[in-house]
Amino acid sequence: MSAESATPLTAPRPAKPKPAIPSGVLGVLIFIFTEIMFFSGLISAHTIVKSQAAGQMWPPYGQPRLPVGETALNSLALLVSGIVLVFTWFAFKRDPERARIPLLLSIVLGSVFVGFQGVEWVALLSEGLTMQSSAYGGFFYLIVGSHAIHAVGALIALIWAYDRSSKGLLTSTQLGTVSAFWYFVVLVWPVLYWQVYL
Amino acid sequence: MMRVGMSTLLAFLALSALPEALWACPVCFDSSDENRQAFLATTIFLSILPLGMVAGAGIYIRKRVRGSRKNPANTK
Amino acid sequence: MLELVQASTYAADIDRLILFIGVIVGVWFLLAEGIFFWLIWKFRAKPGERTQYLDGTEKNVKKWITIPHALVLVCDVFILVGAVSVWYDVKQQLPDADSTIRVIGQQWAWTFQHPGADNELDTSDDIFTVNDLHVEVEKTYHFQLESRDVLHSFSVPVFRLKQDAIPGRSITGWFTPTRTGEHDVQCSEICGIGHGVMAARIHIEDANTHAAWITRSSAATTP
Amino acid sequence: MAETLAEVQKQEVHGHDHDHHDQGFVSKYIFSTDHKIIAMQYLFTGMLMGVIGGYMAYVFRMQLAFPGISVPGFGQVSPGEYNSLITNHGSIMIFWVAMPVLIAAFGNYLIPLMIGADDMVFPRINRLSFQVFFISSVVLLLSLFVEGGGFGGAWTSYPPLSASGDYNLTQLGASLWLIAVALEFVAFLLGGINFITTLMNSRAPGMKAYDIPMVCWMIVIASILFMLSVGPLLAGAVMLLFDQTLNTGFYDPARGGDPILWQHLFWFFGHPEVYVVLLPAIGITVDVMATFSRKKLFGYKLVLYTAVATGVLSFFVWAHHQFIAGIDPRMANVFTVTTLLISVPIAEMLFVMIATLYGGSITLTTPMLWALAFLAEFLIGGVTGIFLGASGADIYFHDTYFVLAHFHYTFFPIAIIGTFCAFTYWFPKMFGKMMNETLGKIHFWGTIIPFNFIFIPLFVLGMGGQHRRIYNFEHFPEIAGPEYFQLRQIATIALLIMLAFQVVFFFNVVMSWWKGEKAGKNPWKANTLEWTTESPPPHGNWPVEELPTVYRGPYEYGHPDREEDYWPQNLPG
Repeated sequence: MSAESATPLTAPRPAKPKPAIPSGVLGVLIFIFTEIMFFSGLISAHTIVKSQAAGQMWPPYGQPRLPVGETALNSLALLVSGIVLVFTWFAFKRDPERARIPLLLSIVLGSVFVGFQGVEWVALLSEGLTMQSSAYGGFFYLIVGSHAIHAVGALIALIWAYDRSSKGLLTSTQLGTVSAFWYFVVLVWPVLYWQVYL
Repeated sequence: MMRVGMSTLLAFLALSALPEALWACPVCFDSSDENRQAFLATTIFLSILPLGMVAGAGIYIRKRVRGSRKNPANTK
Repeated sequence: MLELVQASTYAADIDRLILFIGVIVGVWFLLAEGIFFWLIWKFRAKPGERTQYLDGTEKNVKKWITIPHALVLVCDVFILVGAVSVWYDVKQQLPDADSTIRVIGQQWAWTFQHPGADNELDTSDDIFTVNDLHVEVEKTYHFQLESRDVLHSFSVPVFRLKQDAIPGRSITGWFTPTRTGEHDVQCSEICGIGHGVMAARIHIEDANTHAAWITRSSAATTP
Repeated sequence: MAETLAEVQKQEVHGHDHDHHDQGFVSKYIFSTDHKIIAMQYLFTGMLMGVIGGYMAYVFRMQLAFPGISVPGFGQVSPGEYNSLITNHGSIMIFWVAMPVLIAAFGNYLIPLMIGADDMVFPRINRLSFQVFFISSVVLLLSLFVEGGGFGGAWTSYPPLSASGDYNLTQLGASLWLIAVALEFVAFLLGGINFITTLMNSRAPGMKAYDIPMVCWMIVIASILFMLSVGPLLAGAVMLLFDQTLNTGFYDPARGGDPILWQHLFWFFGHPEVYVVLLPAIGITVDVMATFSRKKLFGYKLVLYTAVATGVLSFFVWAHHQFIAGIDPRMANVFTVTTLLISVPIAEMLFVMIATLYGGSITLTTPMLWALAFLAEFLIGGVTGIFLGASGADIYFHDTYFVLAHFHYTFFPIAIIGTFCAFTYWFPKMFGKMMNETLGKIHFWGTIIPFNFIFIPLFVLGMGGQHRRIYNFEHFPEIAGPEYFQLRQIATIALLIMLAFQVVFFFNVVMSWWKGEKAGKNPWKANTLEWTTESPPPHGNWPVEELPTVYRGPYEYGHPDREEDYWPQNLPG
């Protein structure tokens, strides 16, 4: 061992700073930034294609209208699920045990949203709106489908968190990581709803 | 950082010094106006968004770090 | 150097702009490389000599960065003015046309629709040619650029002109040939396996030859 | 690939690993979560892909200089094969060589070592990143051998050509190519999350923001740029893939789509991507230059801020690739302004590099030669970019060989010179042996001189009006003259010479690895933390009780308060 590489134990050792954001949460945040850009790309594409639709007919002639009202109600379920998750966080801070029920509620509401969206898809498909039928249909399934994949992924993560919490193993970083992603799924939805449905 | 600001300022000055006529577009009659505006809007949107996000995150982290230095108990 | 003739009104402008940029960046380039190699030679390792401890924040040292920095910015502004004025002239304004042609790209050939004797497009006497564009010298042309399948790019190097053709759109541009001759038209946007053979010729003719060509072609295409 | 690497490495690392409990061969080298092993996997996969990309360049350059001949080692080149070769050469060199080597390999290897961490924050995500990358390489190579051949629509893959098998005649190849690129992006997304988080959260105690070595900063800034720019392209890629496979019409104007849309999304990523690979290369050369001129970096904050400014501006310049693509001509004016502006921070970075040499004591070792060559050659790439950023001149230069020569003068210094610079500089750390200097210098000159003879003629050809991606110029009478062919032949022969000299490099690597001189901990007398541990570093990088603490910046060379001309970051006092 050369003298240079060893730090004498007597030297004042600066303290290792505590990270501003825990690594797990930070990683998910960076990932969310990328995801936001992904959805921005989709929305930009949608805006451009919509803008040049023939005669400004959007949706194009002969294509079914989207169920604006029903989906608005359904979106409410998703938003409430997000709000419940906020309460979960504060409950967890006080007592991890108490966080389990709001977490479950949040999962159920999220599942309701995803399930109802699925029902809506089946109905629209039978009405003749498919990815191939027009750019309108293509973008609808692409954007809403991308969101659905993220929602399902986030739900699986939430269920995993619930599983850990029922075993008493859930840490606050884990809950923060998982809920950060669910917040993203919840908060990006109103934007998509505004762009695609309205 | 000041220098970047100066560069931007100079660029804006250079731009505004160019005659207004440069914004005329006699060859633009082939595609619809909405389409051109959509391209412009999404260009601005896509370009600004990442910078806004990073700036926001940067400011937030700075605040957290400052806050934890002042009051280490806070971050626990 | 390979010389390429200037055959349109704006070819000389573009060449002048290129030369102008070339001089500016050339000076910068030679200066930077010169100082760079001089420093390498001047400060080569000599035994026993200590290096200077400069961290570049002192004002009198920092000026070696700040001054060139400002100069680069000034040069940029000059280049910008030159570039934008040429761009405006070529792409953003549209002088009145003596004649309008249509250029249609498809895999892998160019179709040219000439207005024919009545000098109007989309009439019965239009002359369609494949891979041969006939224009008259000193006449201002508008072209409408279209594509039937994929992206193509209409490029006439002697005109210094280039514009992509996009399916579903018609893009308008202009040129005024200034000297007679026969030159290449290239496709400069990859368009499939035949991209390399998508060559056309542009025939720039004087008034008599062009009129004779119109008569000849009209006779040939009249049903 | 991983197996051969692992086999060679086994003898190497094994000696240092006594205290480490014995893992199986597979779990240790193929499914390892150690950042150094993953870095090696990236490095060697990247180099292998580089050899493939070089072979492709050889084949199509032969076809261009001697049209119609049967190329030795390939045979007759058909137009379809030519298109496929140039497309995949471009994709491989950017996505499978520059990115994995500069960012993933050196980022993985250097970031934990240089900031005094024992590993990445998410080692398993790191491993997953390489696995996804490896699959993407396999998919790409597979796409070359499917029915119809590899994709031939250029690396930019503009639809409608890329969107339909009717147009590109390589239905399956196009889809596989796109899937490979998308997977590759996913791999770097995973890697990028790791780099950014690691730099932010696992620095050694005492290491403040301005004590981080420049190469780490640059790789992380590049990762941030990548993460923020790749999303829209992924969205576009999904749409393109649906167009190809599900017969949707996102890019089909006949069905309400828009072909320009792809260019919009592609270049939003495509231009920041240039800076994604440029910044790590600049970081590497800055570090090497400081070490071998024994000088403090001239303006640490200046370099950092200009890098950030470059990153910011890079989001505003991308439409300069589309000047003549049918976008609104007024947009071109705005993008000309921003494009010329971005020359300022880049120029400033180069000025700082030049100023760092001032007052130094320069030793021309092989890594230093590479670093200096980076600067000298990149300057050419930089100044020729001004012609293309100026919209008026771009009307003529767009898609000519001038563009091609320009970006090779940027990408070659970045990807090839930068890689060799980093590789020769950190080779002693990676493998514990010194490289042979004589062979290294022969390789250096044998690469740099032919390189200029390849691309200077191409500048001239571009000015003469020769366009890109044309497999045989004999169809264009004006550019088929003998003086044109002479220039093409000069370029091709120079390429052959350059490729031949790469043999020296591989010979040097093998020989030095096998029986090179032992390197010791700090052969270059450098300051940064990676030189304070064993060469090669053990698992965990430092023994736990010896994890370093940082007391000063990374570039304290020639400090007046110290007798030696260097002052390692971990020394107290």
